[in-house]
Formats: sequence, C-alpha cells, structure tokens
Amino acid sequence: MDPRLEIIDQRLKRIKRVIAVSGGKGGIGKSLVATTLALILRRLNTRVGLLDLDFSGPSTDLILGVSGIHFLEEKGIIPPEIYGLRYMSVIYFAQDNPAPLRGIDISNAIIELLAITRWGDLDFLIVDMPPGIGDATLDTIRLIKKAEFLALTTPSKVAVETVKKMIKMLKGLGLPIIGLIENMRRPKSPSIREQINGFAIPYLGSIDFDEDLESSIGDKERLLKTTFARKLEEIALRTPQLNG
Amino acid sequence: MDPRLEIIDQRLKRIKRVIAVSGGKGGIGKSLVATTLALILRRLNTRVGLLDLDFSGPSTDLILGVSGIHFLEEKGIIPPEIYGLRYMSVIYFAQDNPAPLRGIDISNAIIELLAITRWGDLDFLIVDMPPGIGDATLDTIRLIKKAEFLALTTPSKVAVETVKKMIKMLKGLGLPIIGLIENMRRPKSPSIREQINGFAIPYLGSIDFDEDLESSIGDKERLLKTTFARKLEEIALRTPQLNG
Amino acid sequence: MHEWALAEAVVSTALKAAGKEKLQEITKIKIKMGELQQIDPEIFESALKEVILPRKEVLKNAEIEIETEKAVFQCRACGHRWKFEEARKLLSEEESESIHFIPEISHCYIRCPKCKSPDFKVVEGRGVWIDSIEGE
Amino acid sequence: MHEWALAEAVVSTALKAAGKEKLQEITKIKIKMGELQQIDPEIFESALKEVILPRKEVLKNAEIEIETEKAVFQCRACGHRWKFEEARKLLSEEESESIHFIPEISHCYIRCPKCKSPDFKVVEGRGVWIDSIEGE
Ligand SMILES: Nc1ncnc2c1ncn2[C@@H]1O[C@H](COP(=O)(O)OP(=O)(O)O)[C@@H](O)[C@H]1O
Ligand SMILES: Nc1ncnc2c1ncn2[C@@H]1O[C@H](COP(=O)(O)OP(=O)(O)O)[C@@H](O)[C@H]1O
Ligand SMILES: [Mg+2]
Ligand SMILES: [Mg+2]
Ligand SMILES: [Mg+2]
Ligand SMILES: [Mg+2]
Ligand code: NI
Ligand code: NI
Ligand SMILES: [Zn+2]
Ligand SMILES: [Zn+2]
Repeated sequence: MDPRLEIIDQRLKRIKRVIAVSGGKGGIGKSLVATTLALILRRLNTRVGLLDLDFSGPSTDLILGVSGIHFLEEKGIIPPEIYGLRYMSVIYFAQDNPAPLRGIDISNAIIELLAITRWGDLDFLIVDMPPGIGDATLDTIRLIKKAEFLALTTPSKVAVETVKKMIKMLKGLGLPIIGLIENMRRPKSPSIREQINGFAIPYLGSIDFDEDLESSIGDKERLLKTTFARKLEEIALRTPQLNG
Repeated sequence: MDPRLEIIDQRLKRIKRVIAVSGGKGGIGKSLVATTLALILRRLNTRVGLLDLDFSGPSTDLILGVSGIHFLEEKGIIPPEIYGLRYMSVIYFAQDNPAPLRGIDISNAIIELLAITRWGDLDFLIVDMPPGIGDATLDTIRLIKKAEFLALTTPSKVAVETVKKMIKMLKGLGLPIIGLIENMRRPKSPSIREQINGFAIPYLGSIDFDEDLESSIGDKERLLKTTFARKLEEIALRTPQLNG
Repeated sequence: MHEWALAEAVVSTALKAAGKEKLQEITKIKIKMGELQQIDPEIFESALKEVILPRKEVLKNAEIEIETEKAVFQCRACGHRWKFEEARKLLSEEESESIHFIPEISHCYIRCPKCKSPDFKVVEGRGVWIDSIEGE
Repeated sequence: MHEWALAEAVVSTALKAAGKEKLQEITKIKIKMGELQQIDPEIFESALKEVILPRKEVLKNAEIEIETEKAVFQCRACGHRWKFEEARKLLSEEESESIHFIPEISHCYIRCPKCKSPDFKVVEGRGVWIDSIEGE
C-alpha cells in the first residue's frame, strides 16, 4: 500500500478552492496568468498558495523574481511565504538543473510533493500546469479532487485546437471548468468566441498582447501594474469562482 | 524481448540526417520552424520527412493545412507525401480527439511508430518535438541515435532559462547540437547572445516576430512567403547541417 | 499489412539473439501477441514466413508458436478492471484500426466503463513480443 | 522532519485498512523504506509513535517493523545497473537532501556511471510503503 495516496486528501482539506491554470498548449501564458492571479487574489486579502507543477520548465520563480529561497521543515514541508503567497515549486529541489523526468517520475514526484506539503488554511491554491494533458494533468484530476480548471488559449489556431481537446477531455469527465480566457489578443486576431461555441463553457474575457509584460517579469510590483494584470484582475473580479 | 527496439535502427538507416527541433519550452515556434524548415529543404530539392512527436498538441497538420489524409499500408506504414514531404503524425490515429497519454504511453507509441514507419531514402527527417524534456525527448535520444538537435528559444526569460537546461542536458550526454535559433524577436527584446555565452553552441541567428505569420498558418504558399520563412531560409542556407 | 513490419522486427531480433547465444540453428520461436494489437495469427505467421524466406540459414526449420494474450485494462482513477473484448464492441472500425497500429491510441477511444476516465493501464495484452527462442 | 508527514500517511493508511478489514486491533505493521529516501529508521519510528499517541485505540499494541531496501538504478539507455550507495558518494549534502524529499530529483543529480544518461529507472528502494498489516 502506498501511504502517500491516502494522506493527500487530508493535506488539501483546508484549502477552499484549487484552480488549475491549464490549456494544453505551451507558451500561452499559463505561468504568467497563474502567478499574477495568485498575486491579485492575495491583494484582495485572500489566503493564497501557488504550486508550480511544471517540472521541466518551472517559470513561476522567474516571474516572481525569487531565488535562493528555502522552505521550512516542520512535520512536513511548509511552503515559504513569497509576497504573501505560500509558494511551492520543484526549484527548491532541482535548483537550476535540468529535470529530465519521464512521466512516471513526474507522477511520483507530484504524489510525494502533495503528500508532504502542509499548506494550512487557504482560500485559493493556484496551480500552474505544464503543457500537455499527460501525467501532471491526469494526476491533478486523480489526486486533487476539488480542482477546478481555468482554461487558457491564445487566438492562434494551434492553441485553440489544443485547448478544445483539453476541454473535451475535462467535459467527458464531468469536471468543473471555470471558463476560458483568451490571452495575447492582437488587433488583427480572429475572434475565438465562435470557435468555442458548442463547448458550452463560459468565455471569461480576453487579455491583449502587452508589449511591456516581458520586461516586468521578475518584478512583482511592475507586474501588477501592467495592462495584463489589470485586465486579469477585471476578469477575476467579475468571475465568482475567482474572487474571495 | 521487445522486437520493436531492434528494428528501429534499420527503419532509420536510409535517412541521412535527423533534426529534432527542440527547446524545452512550449509556444516558442518549434512546430512552425519544423514545418517551415521541412518545406524549405524540400524546395531546395532534398528528400524530406516530417515527424510530429507532439502527441498532446500536434500542430504540423494545422500549419500545413491538411486534414483527412491517410497513409498507405505496405509492409508497414508508408507516410503519405504532403507537398513533397513524407509526413507522419499521431493525427492519422487520434483524429481530432484528445490524446490523454501518460509518459509511458507516449514512449510506447513512439517506439511503435518508429518500428512500423518505412521512410525510405531521405536526406532529412525533421522532428517536431513536444515541450519538456520528458519521455519524447529521452526516447528521441535513446532510439534515434543520429538525431541532431536544433535548439530554439524566444528572447523571453522563461524560454531562455528553459532552453539553457535542455542544452545543459544534451551537452552532458555529448549529443550534437546544431545551434540555437532565437525566434520572435521584437524591437525591444534584450539580446540573448550574451545569456547563452558559456554554453559554447553556435548562435545561428534570429527571426523577428512576424505579424503576418499567424494568418498564414494552414496555407503552405503564403507560409513560405512570410518574412519568417525567408529569415529561416537564410539561416538554413548558411548552416552546413541544414542544407542539402 | 503492417504485420510485415512487425514480423521483420521479430525475425531481426531472433537472429540477433541467436548470434549472441552462438546458436547455429533456431528450432523454435515462441511469440506472444497482445489482443489489443488485433493481429490475425495466420496473417502474422505468413508474414513471418515471407520475411524468413530470404534468410533461411539459421531459421530454416524453426517452429513458430504464436499465442494471443487477452487484453485487460485497469483504471488508475477508480481501480476498475475490464476487458478489451467488452470495450471493442463500442468502437467503430476506424477506431479499432487505429488501435491496431498504435495500441496507446486506445486512450483516445476507450474510457473506463465505471468512471469514464481515460487514465487506465493496459495490464495485459499489449504489443508483440518474443517469449522465448530455442536452438542449438 | 518531514518524516512526520510520511509517518502520518502510514498511520492513516493503516487505520483505513484496519477499518476496511474490520480489525479491532492492529498487532503489527510492516513498513518498507527505500534507501533512496534516506530516512533514519529510528527517527521514523519515533515519528510513528508520536503520530499514533493521540489515536491509540486500534494501534496501541502494534508492533512496528521497519525494513530498509537498498536502492538500485538501471539505465534505460545502456542497461547498466548500479547502487545508490555508489552514486551517493558523488552527491553534495544539499543534493542528497533534495533526493530525501523527492526521490525523483535523483534525475537532476545522478547520471549513469557508464554512459552518463539521466534516463534511468529506480528498480528498487524508492519510497515508503506498507508491506503488510496484521491484526484481529
Ligand atoms: N498578454 C501577454 N502579452 C504579452 N506577452 C505575454 C502575454 N501573456 C504571456 N506572454 C508571454 O508569453 C510567454 C509565455 O508565457 P508563459 O506564462 O511562460 O506561458 P506558459 O506557461 O503557458 O508556457 C512569455 O514570454 C510571456 O512573457
Ligand atoms: N516568428 C514568429 N512571429 C510571430 N508569431 C510566431 C513566430 N513563431 C511562432 N509564432 C507563433 O507562436 C505560436 C506558437 O508557435 P508553435 O510553432 O506552435 O510553438 P511550439 O511548437 O514551440 O509550441 C503560434 O501561434 C505561432 O503562430
Ligand atoms: Mg508555464
Ligand atoms: Mg509544437
Ligand atoms: Mg495506458
Ligand atoms: Mg526514473
Ligand atoms: Ni496492419
Ligand atoms: Ni526529512
Ligand atoms: Zn475508472
Ligand atoms: Zn547508461
């Protein structure tokens, strides 16, 4: 018997909502949305955790601009507070080394992390998902039973087709999808609203391509002042599942 | 004994070069570079194959603008010719359904595909890699012994840090890296040349962000006329490993 | 007839193993075939014979035994086990055919009958493999 | 002391299993510990006792047996097998510590001694698991 599987529910018991920022495709802004959303919710005075599940390409630490931090060991792992977020990432263990983990290893590592991390009381745990619908997604579904999915796409055909597949899979399982955010819209972008018709999931809004976002990476204060962050906050504020 | 592992070398024997378009990060243009590079090499009158290894988010079919194609079964699978490219993708089997495969399944599916596909004589096999350095990357290394890696990044911090890790892993194994291409450069982008100093891999050149690229997806002729394609061709022409 | 490609793989592997073991002659090859791959043993055997023909020496008198193993799935989400036999009834011909080529494609078309999850293991009956080789 | 978190997991699992089997009392728990996790059995046992204390009923007389299993790696690239014992000598304290928390992190710090590949399996000696529970 694997005792880790048994304890995970208990570890997550005192978290009210778990929001998995997903989309299937890479490079659509999942990490930026997850990190910024966590900071926004924190500013709204909720208790927020941020879990980076992208072991191959962890990015939330770069976006927050943190390095060299360490967690506390106290009857498990206590995520350190970074700008008020209880923050957990594989970087504590992998540092800046490549993590060439196969799916089976990613699955095991996620189980281990969920079994030993003590989040405490949280209103939100924001999960930054890796691309794909492989081990990390299937384990999020299997192990984090209260996970709700925030679907992300860009207007690009390749992104839209990929998020459609992900939504189809989640719908087939009857899992809760908060809705879809369209990121990196440009003036000439075709409307994706129609393309996702028939999927019967809420279209939460769009965020324009923001020329200043990239240079704000690593600087929390600047990040929160970008048009990107302001637009995301608007969306969060009008989406019941996304505000305290 | 798994007979598939034994036959793969033989299936790839008549291919001169295998180029794995990689980068670790998603959304940096791997699929666009892989597809366009394949078309460019074909136009230069070389015999080219294109293999899409991104099972979760196959994109090369969308970029080429093909659908409903089928392969020939003749002592194995014969990849159909699409615009002169011998083309293989999971879409022949998965259609437009989500493919929620764990790493172990992806690994098995890749082995199966390599064991039964008969490429014939090729000058180049271009492989469109999925994001990450998991099963698909590790199996490309393990099974396609002559694979050479074309590393891709954008100027973004999150992409650069990820490609660095991938390069570190490939270097540690002594594998051939053709060089690095910087994609989606914008006027304000910081120079990444310095950031990859010390990695001792050739900087092959940069491709600007191209406003017209997105609308050319799905139209091979328009795609080849984009600034993106012209810049990629320049890079290919001055890189010995990338021209016939 | 992608069976031919698999047959070629089996023969190559057998010959290599014979070389390693310094066998002059292979007298018997025992092959297991997972049901999931949906290969007709007769078609497979004739493909094997066709592949062997031009490389007769070591294999000329080899007896070929092919055994099919029933395919069984187990759901990772709820633990339920079920047979491909059952699942197959719900598949279109095209879907079956895709699984015939790449057994993992089952994750695109088959769901756990109890909880609808695509997250299952093929616990038995996947692929084609060499169970044993006898020779002298 | 993340050992406490694992001990808590073991006890929860044992209690759940006892419930399922309708055991009034657990007399023995046999735990296996993979060497890769580098847990001191004494520390782990005292963590277990601390966890058990407030939930005495079912577990009050349970004998706890902890056995460590040596960790062995096998390279997927070249097939070579080697022991964590050997690999450990090359690790810094921080690297060992990271593997202590998440055994898969070994792929960041350990390479096949023969071919340098990070693509290996932990064939034995990973994790903490309950081997058996006895009771009545
Ligand atoms: N709205 C936006 N405007 C401009 N750039 C963006 C926007 N959203 C994301 N990006 C950029 O896109 C890239 C990918 O973002 P990231 O969050 O890492 O995506 P993912 O996590 O989905 O791979 C980053 O370089 C990021 O700066
Ligand atoms: N040079 C470029 N200029 C503009 N857009 C680009 C460029 N390269 C890629 N893109 C866009 O970036 C997105 C991701 O490209 P894609 O090839 O799918 O990346 P990957 O395969 O790495 O995930 C697509 O929407 C594509 O149109
Ligand atoms: Mg990300
Ligand atoms: Mg791609
Ligand atoms: Mg499976
Ligand atoms: Mg492993
Ligand atoms: Ni066939
Ligand atoms: Ni510890
Ligand atoms: Zn099930
Ligand atoms: Zn090795």
